[in-house]
Amino acid sequence: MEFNLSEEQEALHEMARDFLSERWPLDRSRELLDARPAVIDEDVWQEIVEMGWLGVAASEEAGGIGGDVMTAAVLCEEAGRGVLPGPFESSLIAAIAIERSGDQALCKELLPDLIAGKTRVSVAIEEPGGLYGPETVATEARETAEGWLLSGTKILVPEGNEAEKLLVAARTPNGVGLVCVAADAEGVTIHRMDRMDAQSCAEVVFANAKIDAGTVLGGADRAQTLLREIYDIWTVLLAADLLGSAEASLDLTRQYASERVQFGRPIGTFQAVSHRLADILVNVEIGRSLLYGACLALDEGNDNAAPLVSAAKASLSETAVAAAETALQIHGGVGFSWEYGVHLHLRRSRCNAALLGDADHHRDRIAAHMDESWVAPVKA
Amino acid sequence: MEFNLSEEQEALHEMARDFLSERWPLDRSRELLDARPAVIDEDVWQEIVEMGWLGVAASEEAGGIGGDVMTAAVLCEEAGRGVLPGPFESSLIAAIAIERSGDQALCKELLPDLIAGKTRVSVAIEEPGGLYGPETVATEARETAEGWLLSGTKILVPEGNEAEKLLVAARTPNGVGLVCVAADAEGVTIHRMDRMDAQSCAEVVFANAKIDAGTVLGGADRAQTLLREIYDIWTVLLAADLLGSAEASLDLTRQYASERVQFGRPIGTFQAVSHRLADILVNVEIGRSLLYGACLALDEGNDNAAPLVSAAKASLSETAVAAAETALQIHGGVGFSWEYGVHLHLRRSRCNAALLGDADHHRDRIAAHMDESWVAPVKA
Amino acid sequence: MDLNFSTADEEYRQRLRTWLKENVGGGGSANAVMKKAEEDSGSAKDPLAGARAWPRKLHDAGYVGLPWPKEYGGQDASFTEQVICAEEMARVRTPPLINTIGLSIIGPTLVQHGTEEQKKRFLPRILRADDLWCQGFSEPEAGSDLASLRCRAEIDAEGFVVNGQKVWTSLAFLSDWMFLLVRTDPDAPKREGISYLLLDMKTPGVSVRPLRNAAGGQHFNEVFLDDVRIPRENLVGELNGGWPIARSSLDHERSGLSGVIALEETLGRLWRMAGQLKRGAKDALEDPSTRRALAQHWIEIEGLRHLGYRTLSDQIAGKPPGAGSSVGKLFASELRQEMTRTALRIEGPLGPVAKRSPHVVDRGRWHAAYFDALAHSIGGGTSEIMRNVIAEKVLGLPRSQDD
Amino acid sequence: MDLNFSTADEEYRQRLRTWLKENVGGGGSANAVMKKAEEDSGSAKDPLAGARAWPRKLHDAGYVGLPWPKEYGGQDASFTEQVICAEEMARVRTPPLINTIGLSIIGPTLVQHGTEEQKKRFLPRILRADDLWCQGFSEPEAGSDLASLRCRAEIDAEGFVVNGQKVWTSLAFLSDWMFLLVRTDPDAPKREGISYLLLDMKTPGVSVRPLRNAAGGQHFNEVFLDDVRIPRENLVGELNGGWPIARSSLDHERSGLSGVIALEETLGRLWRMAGQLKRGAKDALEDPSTRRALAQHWIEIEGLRHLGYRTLSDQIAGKPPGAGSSVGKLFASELRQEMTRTALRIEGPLGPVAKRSPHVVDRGRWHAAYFDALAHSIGGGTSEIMRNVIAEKVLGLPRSQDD
Repeated sequence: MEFNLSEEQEALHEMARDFLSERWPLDRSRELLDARPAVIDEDVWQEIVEMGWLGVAASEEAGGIGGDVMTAAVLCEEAGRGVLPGPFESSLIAAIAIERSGDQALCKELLPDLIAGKTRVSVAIEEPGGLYGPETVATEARETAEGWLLSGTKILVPEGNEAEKLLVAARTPNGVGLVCVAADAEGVTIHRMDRMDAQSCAEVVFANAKIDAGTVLGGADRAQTLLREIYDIWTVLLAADLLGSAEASLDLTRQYASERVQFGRPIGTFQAVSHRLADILVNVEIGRSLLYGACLALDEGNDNAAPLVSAAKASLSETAVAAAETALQIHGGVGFSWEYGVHLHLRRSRCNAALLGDADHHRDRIAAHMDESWVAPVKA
Repeated sequence: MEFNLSEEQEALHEMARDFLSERWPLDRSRELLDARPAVIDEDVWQEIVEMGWLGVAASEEAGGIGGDVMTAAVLCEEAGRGVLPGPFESSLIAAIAIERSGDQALCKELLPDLIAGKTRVSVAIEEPGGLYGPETVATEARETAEGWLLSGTKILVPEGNEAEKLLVAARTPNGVGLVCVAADAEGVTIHRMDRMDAQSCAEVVFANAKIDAGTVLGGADRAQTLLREIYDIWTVLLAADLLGSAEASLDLTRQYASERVQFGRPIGTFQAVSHRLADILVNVEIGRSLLYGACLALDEGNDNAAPLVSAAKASLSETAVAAAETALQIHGGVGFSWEYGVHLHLRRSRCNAALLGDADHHRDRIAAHMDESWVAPVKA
Repeated sequence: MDLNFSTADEEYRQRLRTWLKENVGGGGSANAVMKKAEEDSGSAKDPLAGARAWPRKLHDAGYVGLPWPKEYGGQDASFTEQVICAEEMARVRTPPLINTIGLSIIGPTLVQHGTEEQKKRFLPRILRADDLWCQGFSEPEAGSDLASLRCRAEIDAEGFVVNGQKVWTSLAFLSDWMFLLVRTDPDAPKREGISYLLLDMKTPGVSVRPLRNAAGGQHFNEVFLDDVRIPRENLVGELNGGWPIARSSLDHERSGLSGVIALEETLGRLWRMAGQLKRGAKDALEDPSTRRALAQHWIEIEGLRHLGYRTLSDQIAGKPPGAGSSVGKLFASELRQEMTRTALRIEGPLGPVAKRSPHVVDRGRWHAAYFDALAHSIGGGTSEIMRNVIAEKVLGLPRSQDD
Repeated sequence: MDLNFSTADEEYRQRLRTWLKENVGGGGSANAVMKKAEEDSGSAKDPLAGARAWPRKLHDAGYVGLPWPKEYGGQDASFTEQVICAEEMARVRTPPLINTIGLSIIGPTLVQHGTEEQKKRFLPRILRADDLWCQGFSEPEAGSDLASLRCRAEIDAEGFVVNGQKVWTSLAFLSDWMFLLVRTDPDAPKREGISYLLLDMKTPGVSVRPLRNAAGGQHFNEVFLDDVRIPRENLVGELNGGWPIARSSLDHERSGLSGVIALEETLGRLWRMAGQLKRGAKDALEDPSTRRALAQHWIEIEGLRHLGYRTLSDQIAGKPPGAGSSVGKLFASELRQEMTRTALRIEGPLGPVAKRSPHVVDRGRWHAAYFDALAHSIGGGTSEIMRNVIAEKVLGLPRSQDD
């Protein structure tokens, strides 16, 4: 029985943390807040590509490392801790989607270039309708004489402006699934958006846009399951990012509270400070446990994975925001200065908390799961 | 502009507090927890009657003092602080209902005896259907050849076992209103209930029970308004009781925290203690302000009274329970001993918080008010 | 209990309403109002002319400096008149006053503690926004623990020579004067060696460096003081007697009632936003949790309003101010935060969208409001310090040895 | 990561399940199980015979004292076997063990710190419930601040003479033995003059007075010690070395996983209750706030379960126990409270109804559960003390001088 990171994962964890703290100091992220939307430095991006991070969860044949969701989560946690801008996470999700589609053509044509940083692919799921989740998708793909055509609007598409291909969640005759569209296809209009944390994203409008491969990823049989999987994996990777952010906020504050002296002693000796931090530590540990549980369930193909994914997202969304707000509060005036990095974590965690479903959405999803399948007291 | 207690009310306040702390020490209430249901000592009851508390809000012609809702609230606050058992509060409500009905016969026949402690009258509103509020009443009064007959079930009727007459909320051909029934009338069955805080109450089942005066209080015109008024007044008096309870919990804890020494200093110097008490003090002050606002609105016949009543009830329900839970927690082992009185306030405030609508019910009622009449930004 | 204003008070309110209608109007933007004030005044050249013209216009009409003595340009107004004035101005959303710090902090402090010369010299210029002021209290090592400040002054025949640094100084860049605390007796216990001084910002040795805040704006400054000379006559109160004056400075706050009206307006916006934002076929307001959250804010705002009435009523009756002020400040600051959190919750999926992006909600106002509200619980005494004060001063709990 | 148990572990689980099925059954009440155990044992006369027979039966089958050495009657079981045992017993809800304090606190302490004679003398009798134990730590002036205890022992040739008072002593009335802390060096710093002793409750000078608790039950006692003689051989560890042993006593807790199953069962009850209680035509479960509150509890329980897996996994890998234990304890105790609050919220209008009244919900079990849960955050270290420990030991924040 083992329920923690493997040695390889631990090593990756450390390596990623060291890399980012050296090559991507908080100062860079803060500077990018002014250069809206944030675009990562090309040289750092190349190093990330070369380390193989984009293929961390892709098979070795496809040029990947062959890790599982848990391994991908390790990197996303560090991306959160280090406030790393895109397109790392969106590329990672795109690679996972393509590989899991089992579409040989796509895997051969697109995946190696994606992992090698030569082609940028993003994933478009959220819509302006105010709802979360694949079952609410309104964008529609129809078969016509000219092939498959796509219509609808997506918002908050990560790096939608920089992507060359888009994997788009759409309602198709084979159920809801992902279709692949070239960003420069006719009928595709892209408007730049950005987020509170300056991450680049876009509104993408499809007006009878032609679908690339002419079909839905995974084929009729698997399309819907695949989208569900991608939704869950993306959600859990957001949770991992939130965990990294929460820990970074806690670390900054723990350090500040140990050093900052007021009333003749370090402020960390006041219970108004120390007990708040203790409560955050507790929630961080609970959130990390849920994250591991959700990753493990996804990697094992456990039926129970979906509610655990929701649990991790709900829990860490609230914990990361609370950790960042507390950090700001305890840092006092210093925390509110632009130069100090605390607000970067507040911005990032606020965004990630809302993406792919806020805490209430995921609680509702768990309640629906309880309705369906939760038979209460387990008997021998 | 005056928005606090008048001098007369202040004097009554002090007088009531002195009386109860002398004649009704916490020990008596604790003893009554074993003598379920709690029945007040006859001699103390007689003194309360002689001081005219039952008629504090009744006119002088009826043998009352002629005070308003605010004055009644002053006494209920002290009843809460002193953990005074019934039938003080139920008698007070009954007297207010009878007087406000304008029913001359009833006022002449019943009110002086009620105020003089000769006849016990209680009020039956809540039903087992799980809903709160007069609009949800299922008990029904029908006119038949034999007169008006009442059918339905009431629960948690305060001192239902000891009352000689009951004012019962019922659906009538003239809308929902109060009807008066003799407790020993045919078709009335009374089962003893009691509450977590050992207050006496009853389930009362009416099976074609004959209505006393043969009509609805206040007549067809006023019946529904009267019931609404009584509901609001009772709610606000529960809020007053909760305020007294919250303050008593806070006082006990403030005193204990000032004296109890751990780790070489009074525990009240630890922020884990002092900040929790500061937060409760803040909520007590907010709750008191809302209570005064609601009483004033009721006494002035303000249209806006209902949401303010709900605000006071919602706010003080949560504050009183939090104050009692905090008191228990901060008192540590001592608080959990039977001999110490903190748990009496926890029991009483838990009961009063649920009666006539919990905090969520009252928030829903406020939201409905906002739907209807709340035009947001006031312009000049 | 009686919540009515007197007839004279109601007449005062009517006159004010009429004046405001003419000079602010129903929906005039702050810029338009200030522009009109500037045109009416005919002033020019000064880049702040528009911003100064508006408080001058108000002053000419008799609606600033209400509680101050007439001899220094004040109105000697009654307490209820002050309340009415605060309420009515909040109601029509008058533009902010550029001389707020002067009007609400140093002005009242000088009225109470200033010498006759100081009052004559400074008060009229504060009222007419001729002088703008900033506050020099916080230092890098003295935030919550204000009394541990290190900025020090040597005393010689002509006055003080000040060296040190101040931080989080709002508007220092625009200000003509600063009131500040300096340590004048390093050997005394820390609260007993502090003096309260007035500094002309054009004095040699003063340098100001802007600090950017977390929301991206530039409200704060650092101020460096390098052998800065302050004449003796600019001492407020006694030498080494600055601490209690500074405490009372911090207490000079506007009546809480105008804050209530601002919160009520925010709630109105929230309610409308929730009624408009879609969740599929429904709107956000159909979620019972959202309805309850907004109803809870309604409750809290009413609580604050009625707490204000109680405080006011006590003040009119000449009773000592009760727990109202510190309680109201703490509660309002937490409520304001909670309301912006509710706003982000209602925005839901659109919460991350930044201003100027397609689909942004309310032009991104809630992001800014959120940062502001978080900052508010730090500026002017953190919520933690407020709880300490309530625990000790209101509840009478024993004071811990360390503050 | 790998969450699977080994084949041997799974076989162990199967054997245990079979045994439990035969000896506990699916829905047998605690009384029935104990009654059966008593009949099987054939013992009689002792009023506690039934209560003792059950742990003896478990012991005969090899399911108590799992981690203890075989030579003292233990099982030398592996860590995963302990986990499986805790899980399976919680799953079928085995009756409580009358010798829990012995099994979970003093037993492990003696295994670790006892002399060879102490182990031989006491451990087998604890396992078979021949001796029942109580804990003498708290005193009237030493609650959270345990180290300030005053109960003192004079030392002479034969051993100790103890005078003082203990309080909140659970089950002292039934107990044969008490382990207690006494001050043996009044001049040493407060944590350094404390010794850890074992006291035969039949010793002259011991008197027990029951205390009633807030919920009305009688779990607590006061114990008065008046010139009580304790022989030298009943000292555990070094003279004046009792403090660290007491700290480790408090850490001997069952695996958190059995607690998780109890919480899960409670959530199941809540869910069913909410589905049954009517709000007019609807049931309480149709209120989205109620659904979210229950879903939140589901999340928290899963969090606690997976935290337990992580702790377990680290322990199996031989890593030092991380933050898991104190974190889990604090979280579980708050969660348990919050769940009973949710229960009272779901009861709604029927919340006040006391047991044995018409319309009472679930026979009033939630009132009792509520009081229990509140008490739980005080017994065995308040939540405040737990937060101090986490802040200092886990977060490494500087320690305040005063504890």
